[in-house]
Amino acid sequence: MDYSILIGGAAGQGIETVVELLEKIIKRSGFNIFTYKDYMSMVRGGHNFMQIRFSENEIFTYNNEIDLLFAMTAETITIHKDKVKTDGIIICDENFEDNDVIKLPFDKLVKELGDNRAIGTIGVGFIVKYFGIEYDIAVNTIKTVLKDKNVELNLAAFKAGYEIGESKFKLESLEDNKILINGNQALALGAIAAGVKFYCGYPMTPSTSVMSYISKHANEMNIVVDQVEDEVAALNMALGASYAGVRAMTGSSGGGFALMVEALSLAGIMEIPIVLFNAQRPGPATGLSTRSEQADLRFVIHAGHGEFPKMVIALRNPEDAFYQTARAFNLADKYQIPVILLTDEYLADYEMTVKPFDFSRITIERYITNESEIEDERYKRYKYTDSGISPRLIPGIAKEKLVLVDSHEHNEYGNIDESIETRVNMMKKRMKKLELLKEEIKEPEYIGTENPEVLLVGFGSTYGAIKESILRLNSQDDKFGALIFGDIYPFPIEKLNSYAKKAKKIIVIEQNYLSQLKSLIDEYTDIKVDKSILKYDGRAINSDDIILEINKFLSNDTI
Amino acid sequence: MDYSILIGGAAGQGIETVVELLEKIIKRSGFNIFTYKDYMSMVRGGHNFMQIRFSENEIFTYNNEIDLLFAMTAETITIHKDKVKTDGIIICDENFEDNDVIKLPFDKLVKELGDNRAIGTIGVGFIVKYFGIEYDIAVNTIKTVLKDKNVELNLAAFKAGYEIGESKFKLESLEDNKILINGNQALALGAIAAGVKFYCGYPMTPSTSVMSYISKHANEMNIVVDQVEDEVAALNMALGASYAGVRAMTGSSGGGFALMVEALSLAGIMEIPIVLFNAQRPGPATGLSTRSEQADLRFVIHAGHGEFPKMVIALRNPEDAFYQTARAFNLADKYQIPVILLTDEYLADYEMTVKPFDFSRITIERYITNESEIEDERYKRYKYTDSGISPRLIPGIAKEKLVLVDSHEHNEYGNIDESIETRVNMMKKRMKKLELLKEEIKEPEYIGTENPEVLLVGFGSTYGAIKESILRLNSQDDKFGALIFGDIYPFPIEKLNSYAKKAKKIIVIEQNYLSQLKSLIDEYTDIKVDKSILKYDGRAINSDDIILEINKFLSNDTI
Amino acid sequence: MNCEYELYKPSWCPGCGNYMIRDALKKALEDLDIEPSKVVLVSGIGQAAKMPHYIGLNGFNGLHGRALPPAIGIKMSNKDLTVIVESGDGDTYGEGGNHFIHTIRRNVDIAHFVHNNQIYGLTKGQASPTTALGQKTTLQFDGVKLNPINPLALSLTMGAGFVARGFSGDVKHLSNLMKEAILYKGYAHIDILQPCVVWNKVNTFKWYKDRVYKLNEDYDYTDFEAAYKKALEFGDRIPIGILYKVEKETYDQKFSFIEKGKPLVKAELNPINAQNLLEEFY
Amino acid sequence: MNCEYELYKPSWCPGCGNYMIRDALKKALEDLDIEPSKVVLVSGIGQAAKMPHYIGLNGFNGLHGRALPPAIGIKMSNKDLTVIVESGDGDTYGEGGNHFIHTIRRNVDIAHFVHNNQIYGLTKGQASPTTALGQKTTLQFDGVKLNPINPLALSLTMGAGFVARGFSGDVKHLSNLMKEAILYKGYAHIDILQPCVVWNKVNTFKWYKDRVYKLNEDYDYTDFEAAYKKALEFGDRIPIGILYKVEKETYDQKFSFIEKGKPLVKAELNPINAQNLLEEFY
Ligand SMILES: Cc1ncc(C[n+]2csc(CCOP(=O)(O)OP(=O)(O)O)c2C)c(N)n1
Ligand SMILES: Cc1ncc(C[n+]2csc(CCOP(=O)(O)OP(=O)(O)O)c2C)c(N)n1
Ligand code: SF4
Ligand code: SF4
Ligand SMILES: [Mg+2]
Ligand SMILES: [Mg+2]
Repeated sequence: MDYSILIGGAAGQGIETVVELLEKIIKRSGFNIFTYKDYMSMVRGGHNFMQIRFSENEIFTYNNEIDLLFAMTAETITIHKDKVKTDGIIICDENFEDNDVIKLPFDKLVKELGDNRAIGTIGVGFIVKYFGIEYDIAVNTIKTVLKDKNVELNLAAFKAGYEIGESKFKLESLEDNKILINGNQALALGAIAAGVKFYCGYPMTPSTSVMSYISKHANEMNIVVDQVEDEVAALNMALGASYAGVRAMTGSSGGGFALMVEALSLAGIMEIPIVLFNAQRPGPATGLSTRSEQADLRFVIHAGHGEFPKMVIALRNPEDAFYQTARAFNLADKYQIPVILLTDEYLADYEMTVKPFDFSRITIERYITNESEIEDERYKRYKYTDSGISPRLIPGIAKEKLVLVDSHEHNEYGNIDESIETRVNMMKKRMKKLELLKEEIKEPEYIGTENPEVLLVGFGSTYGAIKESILRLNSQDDKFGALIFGDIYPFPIEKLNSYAKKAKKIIVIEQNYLSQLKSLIDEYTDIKVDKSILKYDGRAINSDDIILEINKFLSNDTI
Repeated sequence: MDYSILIGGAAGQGIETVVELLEKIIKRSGFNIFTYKDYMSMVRGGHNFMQIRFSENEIFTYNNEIDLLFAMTAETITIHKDKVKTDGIIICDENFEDNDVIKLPFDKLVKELGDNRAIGTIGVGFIVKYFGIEYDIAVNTIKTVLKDKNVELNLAAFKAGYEIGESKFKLESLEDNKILINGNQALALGAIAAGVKFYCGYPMTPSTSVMSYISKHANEMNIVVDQVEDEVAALNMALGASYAGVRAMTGSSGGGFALMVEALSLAGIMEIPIVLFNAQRPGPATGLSTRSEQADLRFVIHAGHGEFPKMVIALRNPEDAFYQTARAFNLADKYQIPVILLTDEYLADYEMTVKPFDFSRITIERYITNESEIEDERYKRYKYTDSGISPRLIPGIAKEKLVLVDSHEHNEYGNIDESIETRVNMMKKRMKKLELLKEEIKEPEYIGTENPEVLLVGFGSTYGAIKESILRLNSQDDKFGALIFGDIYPFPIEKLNSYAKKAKKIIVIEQNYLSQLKSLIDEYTDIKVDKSILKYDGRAINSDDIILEINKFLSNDTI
Repeated sequence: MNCEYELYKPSWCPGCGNYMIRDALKKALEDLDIEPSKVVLVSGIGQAAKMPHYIGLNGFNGLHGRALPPAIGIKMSNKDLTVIVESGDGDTYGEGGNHFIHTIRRNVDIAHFVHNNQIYGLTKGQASPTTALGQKTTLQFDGVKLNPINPLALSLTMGAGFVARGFSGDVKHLSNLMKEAILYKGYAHIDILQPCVVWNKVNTFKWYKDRVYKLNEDYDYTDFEAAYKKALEFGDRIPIGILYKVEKETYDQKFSFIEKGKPLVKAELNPINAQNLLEEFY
Repeated sequence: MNCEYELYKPSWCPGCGNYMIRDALKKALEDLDIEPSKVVLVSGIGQAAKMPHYIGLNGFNGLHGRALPPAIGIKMSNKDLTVIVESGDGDTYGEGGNHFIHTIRRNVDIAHFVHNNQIYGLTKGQASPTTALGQKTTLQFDGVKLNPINPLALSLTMGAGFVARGFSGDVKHLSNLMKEAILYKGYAHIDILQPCVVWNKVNTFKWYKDRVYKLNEDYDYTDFEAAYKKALEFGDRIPIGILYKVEKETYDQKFSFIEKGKPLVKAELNPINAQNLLEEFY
């Protein structure tokens, strides 16, 4: 089984609540869920939709075929009806002037219930009945999800919808042992688990929900959340906090990240650990503010004037977001560098069921030196060492030693020094850490047959779509494999080189125009990429899209 | 003949005046000049020096051997005496405790003259005599350069110095038909020639002198020069001016450029022509503020979130700075894109004699459409065309039509449009211009023997040092060639591929740590670079350095 | 003058104060009879900042926080244009705070209309610099901890020569203010109280309506001290109208070639004109 | 307390006012007997901003214009630290203007000493936001065209609870001001008149000396209106001393876990503590 429900309507009509209820009901019935979200940049009106896909099997992305379309506006039908399967249905208000749809007497029911906010929940009732989902689970879920908020009204609405519906399917409940979470929540949780104590940022879609999630738990977790005046302040402020010894974080989308570029370079020369993220949306400039793209890869890798070691990690899915974010803090602390998490609107917002995160797997490694271990009479914040990493003290925690960090080229003490000798040594010291990072980075995840004829290569949030593509393609013809990069700078090349040697065709898949991942492959390897599947319309690519493109390419170009 | 004079002392001691006088005297005696400048980031004190090299032949960089060292502080002798040729001399105040130097009775002379600001000019007199430069030229030059400023005093000082000196050489004057200029002045002149009407910027070494040069001539040339509150304002303001129809410009060094990155992306989506420059200094962050590096190459190429066409031109020498800057305005106007000029402290500040710029070679091509040619009733600022370039109207100049520019993804009118169709079409429209740019770019300049065994590759300000290296190397063994990139993004690969094919060894020369030019070669070609000669100590590489490194490499690695 | 209006359907929420601000702007421009092609409307990013899409004028819809710098560039390049800036409170006083204070120092001849809904509308309800202390928002769950900015006291302190407050709920009054601001030679600041019906449940239409009052006829708007006091009045009673208006030399008047010459954009460009500059390099 | 002093030879020009500001700072800290290891000196970039290199304290010498944001991050992370910010007028009121106004809104407990030489010193003499109108500089050849900022009127308007002016020429008076500012709970602003002997030939030591006068003993520094008037006094006579001082709730007091708990930097970190947060996702 593998079903998709699409709920569409205008901003402000409450499709979020419908989706939340349906998701939780289906999840608690034991199914895997993947919910894709498509918003316009409006607070009221326009057209938004969400697509809940669910299955007893693991699913990794949304798909293009809909079993049930719940249209809260007439426009929704026009836009989406082509996606409805031949045996699928469309439900909507009886006033809409469409044929081939099931019209529900929302008006009448709402009048009976006495509150027009209940339309959505009537639909939920209908849908639960249609799929033959367990009634009790649904009722209990509504009670717990809505808490006091109009439970009575919504239960009545649910029942009304349930009663007018008819069951086409009968879904046996399974054990529910997963969580349903999106990428931004997972990222935020990873940061909290890693002990972040200072988060500052400026609202910017699609990054904002990380800040609001942390803010919601700020008091309970003792975290300072500061909404700054601008993104320039954000990274500078976070660097102050990190210098003072707490784990600090900031994040934004491309435009806000652009304003942090100068301070990123500051983190580089000051050797202050910092974790920040760029939740990409399509640019340039304001671009499509509520949509998705992977076009900031090169921008982020090369961000900052001058040369300094940094690490860039592309997050692949909510689970990855959680564990990689926590790991990023350890890496930042270990190497005293900025670590940039690259995510995007798609991953930020889609929700999926995953195994509950294992907090016992998270370790916190601060690499902070005890004052008593410092032998130099005057503390050398930038002491030359074999690794390039200098022992780190925290100001004020160290009782005798003083900690001076500086944005100029400086000597070991942190004092301004323009000499050739110091410059060369300090550059070498800092860049040595980049060499160490090359040993630290994780190779991309490989999925597929061990000796692939066709190798797909992607990074970050396309993970799910590529994984599902591989599973589907290999079930037909077991000749596909895929490498999906998480750690992406420094660029890991071992697995890539070894699988590329085996493959006859190499196809890069990414959500941008210039095929930036390919440009990294061109720069760092001798591999010839045969084809780039690119999507830059602001909508996430899924496995339907990928398989279509691959088949087109392979049929033109026989292996 | 090929002589070098080094004048060193503390900031505030007036070595600038000594150098200015000597340069003009030597230039007006008909010689070619190259003056290298080495400053610390201090207003008073520290150690600065300048090196005037002059010759009857063309010279392109400074060198490491000094014929005369004029030390205004004792420290100057300690630092530089090793560079003095065995038959060279050191002159200094009689109070300095050094042997092997010529002590001049500055104190006594100054007392006679009654003003201690005259020390430098005494030295000038001594030096003119030493090299046997024509006395009258010197006296006339002092009169014209100093104008009313203490001409009497300085002439007396000059004469006193001249009298105590002795002539070692006798230089016959030649015809003087050149100008003596530095890179920033040339860049500013190029912009003025191209008709810049709006310059805004925030002071930042080594970019500031462009702004102050333009400011000095602002009233006479009718240019608005605005010192903005920060660099974020700078590019946004310049974009406003360009939208309004004037040629506008801004510039900074890496840190200030970093703050412009968001607005660069704005220029991209708004399709507003703009010329800006990054005068590089060593980073990260504040780094070495008065020194030089070429480490922002990748940063600049990838600056800005999202994808949009831009062009990056590395300036190679003052002449190039003049003509390329003027050309940049035409390119920006033609393609409605940002054009970034990449320069650095070395090129900004060194002075050299060049053929007077030919203003009649500068053309001004605005590519602005006449309202009457617009057929659409409502003007489409972003009209789809074959080239991707839409006819441009100027608001207010167009009497009937309205001009709307926008930072979101937009339709042809400039109105917000989130649809897939518009997004894809607009991305294609904009990126088409990048394809056209690939035809527009100029291949790197080739210097050397037609079938080189060893090919040197560089970009920007290392031009002079590489050129001189080739001339010197080939005079021994005519097997060297060099390609020096001016236009560097989009990256031109034709000449590179064809010369690389001929060469047995390919050596990249650049002033950064990561060998960023090599990374472009890796990305865009299949050429294997054999060696990178890198310098990142903040001091400019010269041909002595290059030849040393090349010989080392070639002797280890037989061709 | 007739600035076409129905080009594009605003994506603002029904009931949003922005609609009335648009009405006021349209009326002001029509009353003043300025050709739309002679007006440039500049904005940043936010709900307010979408204005250039919803009215028939030249438009520059730039970056969040960066409406003022391009406006300066535009006005200095073509003094014949009427340059109007509209943007939100977050845009102007938050992200754009530095441009706000330094633009006032220049006294460029532009009219600046700030849609102050005391909230971040477009990004869904976070605190803006004018949100009240303690107010709960979609980000500040336990209330805002920063003291709010007083925009008018700030522009007065920075030396603005025209400082006013308007209310979107009184279109006629507002459009009169706008006319005065547009006619004023120099930087003119109107902070406009604008209900956001979705995210700000404190400063509602009623909340404003109950508090605003028009300044007396005999109020002396040339008196700086009085103006500063009126600016601080933001509680049970909120004055609307022109708080301060005096003549000041404008930025362009300080450039003699602009003051006396034609707009820069009309300058004839000829490289040869610059050739003389080479002299000093010989 | 004894903040080592001769670690590094300042690269300031002989006669520069910065030397005396350093003397005043050293004296203030010694008088207050604060351990150097408990003090962090934060600065941006400029001549003034080199201070952390010339005095024995913890130091954060960051980016031009960006001294205040890290200072906030530091103080919020370790409330036990005494956080002092020193930077130039360009750094603070120019590039850093937005941070200046919004930091005041927070009322973080930091002391902010602005070396106001009314010029950009390090970059060789361009106008700063406090350079007088019409003054000729190395960039403004025909005089400054922007009206100068009044830093104290600005911090007062933004709601600062401690606003003072000092003069580098009176070290004792200045160091007393600094002590008060450091002891004050909340954001304390001292604008310090500092001659730049090289680039500012107008506002010389003598110019300041001839104008400054100390506020009377009976001056009431809790009176906002009086303070605002004194702030505007910047001409033939320039008052120095504390213009305004009142108690205000500080930023950290608004975070109960900071107010009541230990400094954040001392928190024990344990991932398991966050495990409960998973509940809502089931
Ligand atoms: C650099 C940058 N940071 C953040 C954003 C996201 N953003 C868009 S609008 C907005 C705030 C809008 O608030 P306001 O200016 O008050 O306008 P309103 O929507 O309330 O009219 C923000 C934070 C952005 N577009 N760019
Ligand atoms: C982003 C950025 N812009 C510009 C500069 C160059 N810069 C360094 S110090 C300075 C001005 C210094 O003036 P001020 O802050 O008044 O300090 P002062 O030197 O007068 O003490 C400038 C513009 C920089 N370092 N970074
Ligand atoms: S969210 Fe608020 S400001 Fe934005 S359109 Fe809706 S009501 Fe207006
Ligand atoms: S330039 Fe001015 S501010 Fe800088 S050290 Fe010299 S006197 Fe002081
Ligand atoms: Mg708002
Ligand atoms: Mg200063």
